[in-house]
Amino acid sequence: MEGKGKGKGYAVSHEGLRKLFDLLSSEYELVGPALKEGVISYKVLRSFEELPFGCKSMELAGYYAVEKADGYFTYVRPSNSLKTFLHPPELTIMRVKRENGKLSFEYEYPDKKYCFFDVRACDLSALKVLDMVFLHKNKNPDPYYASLREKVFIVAVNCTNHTNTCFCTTMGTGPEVKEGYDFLITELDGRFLLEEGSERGRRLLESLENKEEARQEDYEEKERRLKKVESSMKRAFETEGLKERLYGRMEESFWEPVGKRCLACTACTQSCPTCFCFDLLERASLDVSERVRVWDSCFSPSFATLHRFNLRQSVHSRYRQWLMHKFAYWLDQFGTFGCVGCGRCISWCPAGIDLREEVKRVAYG
Amino acid sequence: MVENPYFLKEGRVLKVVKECEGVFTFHIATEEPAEPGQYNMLYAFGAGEAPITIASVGEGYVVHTVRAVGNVTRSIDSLREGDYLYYRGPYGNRWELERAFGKTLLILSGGLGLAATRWVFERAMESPVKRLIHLYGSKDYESLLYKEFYEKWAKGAEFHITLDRPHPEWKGRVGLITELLKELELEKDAVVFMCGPDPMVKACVKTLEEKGIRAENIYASLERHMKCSVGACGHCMIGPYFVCKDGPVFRYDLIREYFERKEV
Amino acid sequence: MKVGVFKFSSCDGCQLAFFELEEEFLSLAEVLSIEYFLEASSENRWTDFDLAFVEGSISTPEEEDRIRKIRENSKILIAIGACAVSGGIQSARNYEDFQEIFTGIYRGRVSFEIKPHSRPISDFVKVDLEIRGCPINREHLRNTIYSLLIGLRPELPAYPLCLECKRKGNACVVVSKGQLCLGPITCTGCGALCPSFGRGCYGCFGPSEKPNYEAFYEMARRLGIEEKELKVALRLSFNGYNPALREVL
Amino acid sequence: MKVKLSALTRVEGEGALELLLEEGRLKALKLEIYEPPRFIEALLKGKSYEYIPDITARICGICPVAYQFSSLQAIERAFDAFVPEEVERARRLMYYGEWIQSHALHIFFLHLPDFYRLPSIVELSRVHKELVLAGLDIKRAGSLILQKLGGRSSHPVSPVPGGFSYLPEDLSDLKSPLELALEKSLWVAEKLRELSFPNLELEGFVFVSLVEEDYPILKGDIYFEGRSIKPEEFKEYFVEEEVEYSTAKHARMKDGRPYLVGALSRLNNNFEKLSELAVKTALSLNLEPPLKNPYKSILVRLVEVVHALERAIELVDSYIKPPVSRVEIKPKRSEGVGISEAPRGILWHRYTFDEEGKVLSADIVPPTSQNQKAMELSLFKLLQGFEDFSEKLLRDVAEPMVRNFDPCISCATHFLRIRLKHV
Ligand SMILES: Cc1cc2nc3c(=O)[nH]c(=O)nc-3n(C[C@H](O)[C@H](O)[C@H](O)COP(=O)(O)OP(=O)(O)OC[C@H]3O[C@@H](n4cnc5c(N)ncnc54)[C@H](O)[C@@H]3O)c2cc1C
Ligand code: SF4
Ligand code: SF4
Ligand code: SF4
Repeated sequence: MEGKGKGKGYAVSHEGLRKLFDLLSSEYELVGPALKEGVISYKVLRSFEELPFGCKSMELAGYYAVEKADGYFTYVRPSNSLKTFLHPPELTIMRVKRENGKLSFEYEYPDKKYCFFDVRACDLSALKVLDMVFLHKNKNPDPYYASLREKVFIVAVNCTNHTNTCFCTTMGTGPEVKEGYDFLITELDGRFLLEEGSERGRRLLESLENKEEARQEDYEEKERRLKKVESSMKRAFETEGLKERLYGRMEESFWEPVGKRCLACTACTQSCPTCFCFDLLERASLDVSERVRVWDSCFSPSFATLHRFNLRQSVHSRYRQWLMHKFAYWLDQFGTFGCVGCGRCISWCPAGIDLREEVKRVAYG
Repeated sequence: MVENPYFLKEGRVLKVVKECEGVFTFHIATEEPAEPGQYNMLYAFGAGEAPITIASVGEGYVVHTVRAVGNVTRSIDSLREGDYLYYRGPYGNRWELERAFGKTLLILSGGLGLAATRWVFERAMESPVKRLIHLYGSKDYESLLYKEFYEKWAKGAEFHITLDRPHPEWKGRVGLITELLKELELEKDAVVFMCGPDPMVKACVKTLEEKGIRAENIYASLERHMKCSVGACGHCMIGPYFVCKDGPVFRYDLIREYFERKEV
Repeated sequence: MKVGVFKFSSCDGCQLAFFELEEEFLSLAEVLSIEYFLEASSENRWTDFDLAFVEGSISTPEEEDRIRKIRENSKILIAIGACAVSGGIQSARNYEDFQEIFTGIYRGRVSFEIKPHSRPISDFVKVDLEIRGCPINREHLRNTIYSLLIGLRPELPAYPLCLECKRKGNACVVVSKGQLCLGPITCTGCGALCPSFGRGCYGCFGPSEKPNYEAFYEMARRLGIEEKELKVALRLSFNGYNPALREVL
Repeated sequence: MKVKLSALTRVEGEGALELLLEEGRLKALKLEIYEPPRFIEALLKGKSYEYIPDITARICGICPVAYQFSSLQAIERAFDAFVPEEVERARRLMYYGEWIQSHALHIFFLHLPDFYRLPSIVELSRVHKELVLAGLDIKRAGSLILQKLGGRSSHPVSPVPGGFSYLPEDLSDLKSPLELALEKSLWVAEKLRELSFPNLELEGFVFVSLVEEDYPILKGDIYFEGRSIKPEEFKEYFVEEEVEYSTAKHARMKDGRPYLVGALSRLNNNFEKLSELAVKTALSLNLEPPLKNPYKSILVRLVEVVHALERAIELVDSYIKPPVSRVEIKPKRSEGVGISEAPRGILWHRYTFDEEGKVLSADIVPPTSQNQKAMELSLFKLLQGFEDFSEKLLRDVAEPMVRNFDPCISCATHFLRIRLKHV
């Protein structure tokens, strides 16, 4: 696992990055952002050229478009999240065979060895949140998640841009990457600052040729760039005491307005890097059945079914469940917010609902 | 590698008792230690799993009572002696019986909820509980569970049954459980355990509070949709709690806010 | 299990899902006894059916009689496909002037009986299960048959397509292309095909469980689509006469 | 006296056969189609052109791509949209997928059991397992093409006016199933040499098909008796007429002669354009133009499968995702005609549009309605000599003849005149 704490720093050129990429892809299945059909998303990358350098997403509530920009890591976190790889949307957790009235079970663990190339601060925090849900704060840690997670190599990148829906500064997760990576890249003017974050990262950077030791100015430039992004981002709402305020706002009338606008389409929960809810399905034929774990959502009309009846009939009650979970329940369950401020649920809401506005309205309105 | 919580264990069906139409009690061979209040996830081929409370235990076996309402429960109810059942567990917390030591313990069971209170009731009979009362409400005569134990229970505790509907065979009480409850003389520091449909739980709490019993002394075992039983699938959430691991038994004052509010 | 496969007004595409099962169709044919399936066999027998799969909508008096007869003779009746479940594309005429539609095709003398409306099976007889889609997804057919063989009640999802769309890893076409997509109000089941192929869902699996139409109209308005156009799209969604959609159209 | 075979089996859609006997001999015969019409053309009226391909696809579950592509051609011609070459190649590939799938379904599920005197593929698979499994491998290859390019094998979703809503990055995973299917279809051809065919020739029919640079499928001019005409001229040469005894319009040449569309006509008119292996296969099966025995159409379909597979493999090999998979469409007031070779023969569409691209009129002529007359004449010829008209005879003798034509009744009925018989 990746460590924390700042290690040695180097500076490399664009070519140096490519070398790093190639080094990593020889050992790992490399997951990184790419521009596909007009959208930047994480996918398994085959070549360095697939990285969407010089692209930037223009995002608003329910709106997304990619435009050109100057530089390399000009874009922000991709449209989809890393949970796709660690908590896959569909995963067969066991195979059941039936023979002479007895069953036998085969359990299979995914054995992919991923390198996440280009993880931003919000998504690093999201990984930490997922780790708590599935591993650290769970009495029964999840072996499927664990088997993937423990092998992951993380290349983090500091954001030098932000989009309209980002609110990491509000949630205290970014834009600066602070921990949880193997090494960290910061784009400087024409060169890249690499900082090691773990023993694995250190070894890898050591083996890289054509690098220079980072100079004081490099670190200063990094600080400057981060400050610039940070200061250009507005604080969306106050998080201090937010939980308590929300617990005081369970009353339906607070939620009905958004219930009218929400499609209950589930897109927010599915795009969210920390939403973990799942369903277990059976795919049976006569004597073999597969148990399949698929992403589920508290917005689904059958999510909380009891006695043939969904406990949360109204859309506003489902919205309340989602938002209360993210900003209140989660703290009681896992000790952190369930939201890292990545803004995906805002950009990708077909109804154009802005979560920040809803938090403000419900908690502080 | 961490242990796989979804791993299913095999248990032989030692005994099957038909309780009433569509409800069967199974004795399943197991060595797993369990506590009253906990439940197992029972698996049925092609259908999936269902949480089923541990109704009791015996030497080397566990007792489950299952009402056939859907695919899993119907498949399980078709099992017969000598068949195999697959399960994982036990899961969940337990009834805090110690809290009733030296005090009055009132148990309220509605319908199949009796399965969830039966074991703790049996335990209570052997515990230093000052007074033990158990009120059991059933919708009709036909649905009464565990008939063979009534005599024994009536000796060890104040055990009363009430039916929602009269029946020619039935000589006992008819009426809602709350009516029975209203008539009951209770110390204010009595401890209450209950399990039944959500509306029954709400109505009983109201009556209890009218009698001066505080919500901190009331415990309810809740039923919610659940898939994983280890606090990861999200289905059973009620407010900040996962019924599967933080419950199914809850001290009422902690969940009241969520339980009594619509659609939480 | 005695099985019958019946066809009413339709394109035959849903029956083909049986053939789409390929080898499994052959092995299932050995387990089930397929008594009546005109498209598959030249030997067909009218009998009591344990399981009747019904494709197509009811659009003539003859069809109405025949579906009642099938119902009487069947333990479990399963409507397969958008025609049987919702009346099919041909039910779009239910919203138009039938005389005009009719004379649009037939100019000369005609001597057949046809009902002005094309209706789903459930408008006439009790339907035990529905397999949705235009055409149905063969996995749903497979799942249904095996569930029944194992002795389970088949369960198919009723949640909106968006959930499946996201599981597929698609970027939403409404957000990224500004295209209308019926996904938020359409029942899942196809594998989110249209968004996976870069276009908005056209609704061929019919309405999802209790969709929020108000919010959906608002979404369409943001895309510049008026309610009138949207209604045309819904009527032409192959499920325009689904009992749930009918109410709002 | 009337004799009736009330439900035709193992055909696509539902129809019946009615014979009129006089003193025990066949006097007249009609193929009755009791599928209710679905008024698809009328429904299109007033709707945007964008709806056409998805809606017309629903005319037929077995050849939806044919409807999509004929209609797209008509739309694109009407609006002067020119689809790039690479996109057209992708369309061709998809169309081959449909041919392979549809032909394989017809050959193995519907037609072949006749030649072994068995009621269905299920029984056939018990005695000739290998043959049936080969058939499934072939069918699967076709289905995979459709799934890969269009999401599903019936009513695929990607064909849209101007091209495709999306085309995959890479098609290489189609290669091995296609090669397997090709191998299997050659093996099946070898196997089918065992079949014996009744001696019956279709005399007096004009063979009508398309012609284009290759063996016709996606587009082209209409060809018959050594001449070709433009798709727009279709209605000048071919007419549909009402026949008193029949519930369906009959198509014929303007000069009154009956004509035939479909596999037999395509082969007779385009033999030399078949792929190399297809020609070889045809020759090994003694199929050479002019081929007039309708029973041999099963072999012709197999030859076409070989052709389609060989071409599909070439297209997969040379595939590069087109830079533009969809050209822009600018509607205007106009008219457009589209025609292509559906698995069962030429499928003609004509639409007129208003300025916004809304449909003013739609006219579709599917292959099955064109072959209706040919079917009846052949049946008449076949049954003429018989005296016993038991149901068994009709099932054993008349139905196989109908299947030779691979009729697609769902296609026919959105259009045919129908008199409903209560069964
Ligand atoms: C902690 C816990 C303990 C439980 N203990 C028991 C027990 O001891 N014995 C027992 O029989 N059940 C018990 N249940 C309820 C049982 O888990 C459900 O009935 C079961 O999950 C239904 O699964 P199924 O697959 O058979 O039905 P499903 O196919 O999942 O459900 C069929 C339909 O029935 C509905 N349904 C689910 N539960 C019920 C119900 N209880 N009554 C009526 N309809 C229902 C579902 O919502 C669904 O619509 C318990 C539940 C919990 C949470
Ligand atoms: S709730 Fe929204 S902003 Fe917060 S982490 Fe999830 S997707 Fe990102
Ligand atoms: S593309 Fe359609 S189905 Fe997918 S998320 Fe968007 S609205 Fe939903
Ligand atoms: S996305 Fe919608 S229209 Fe497209 S195939 Fe699926 S259900 Fe049908």
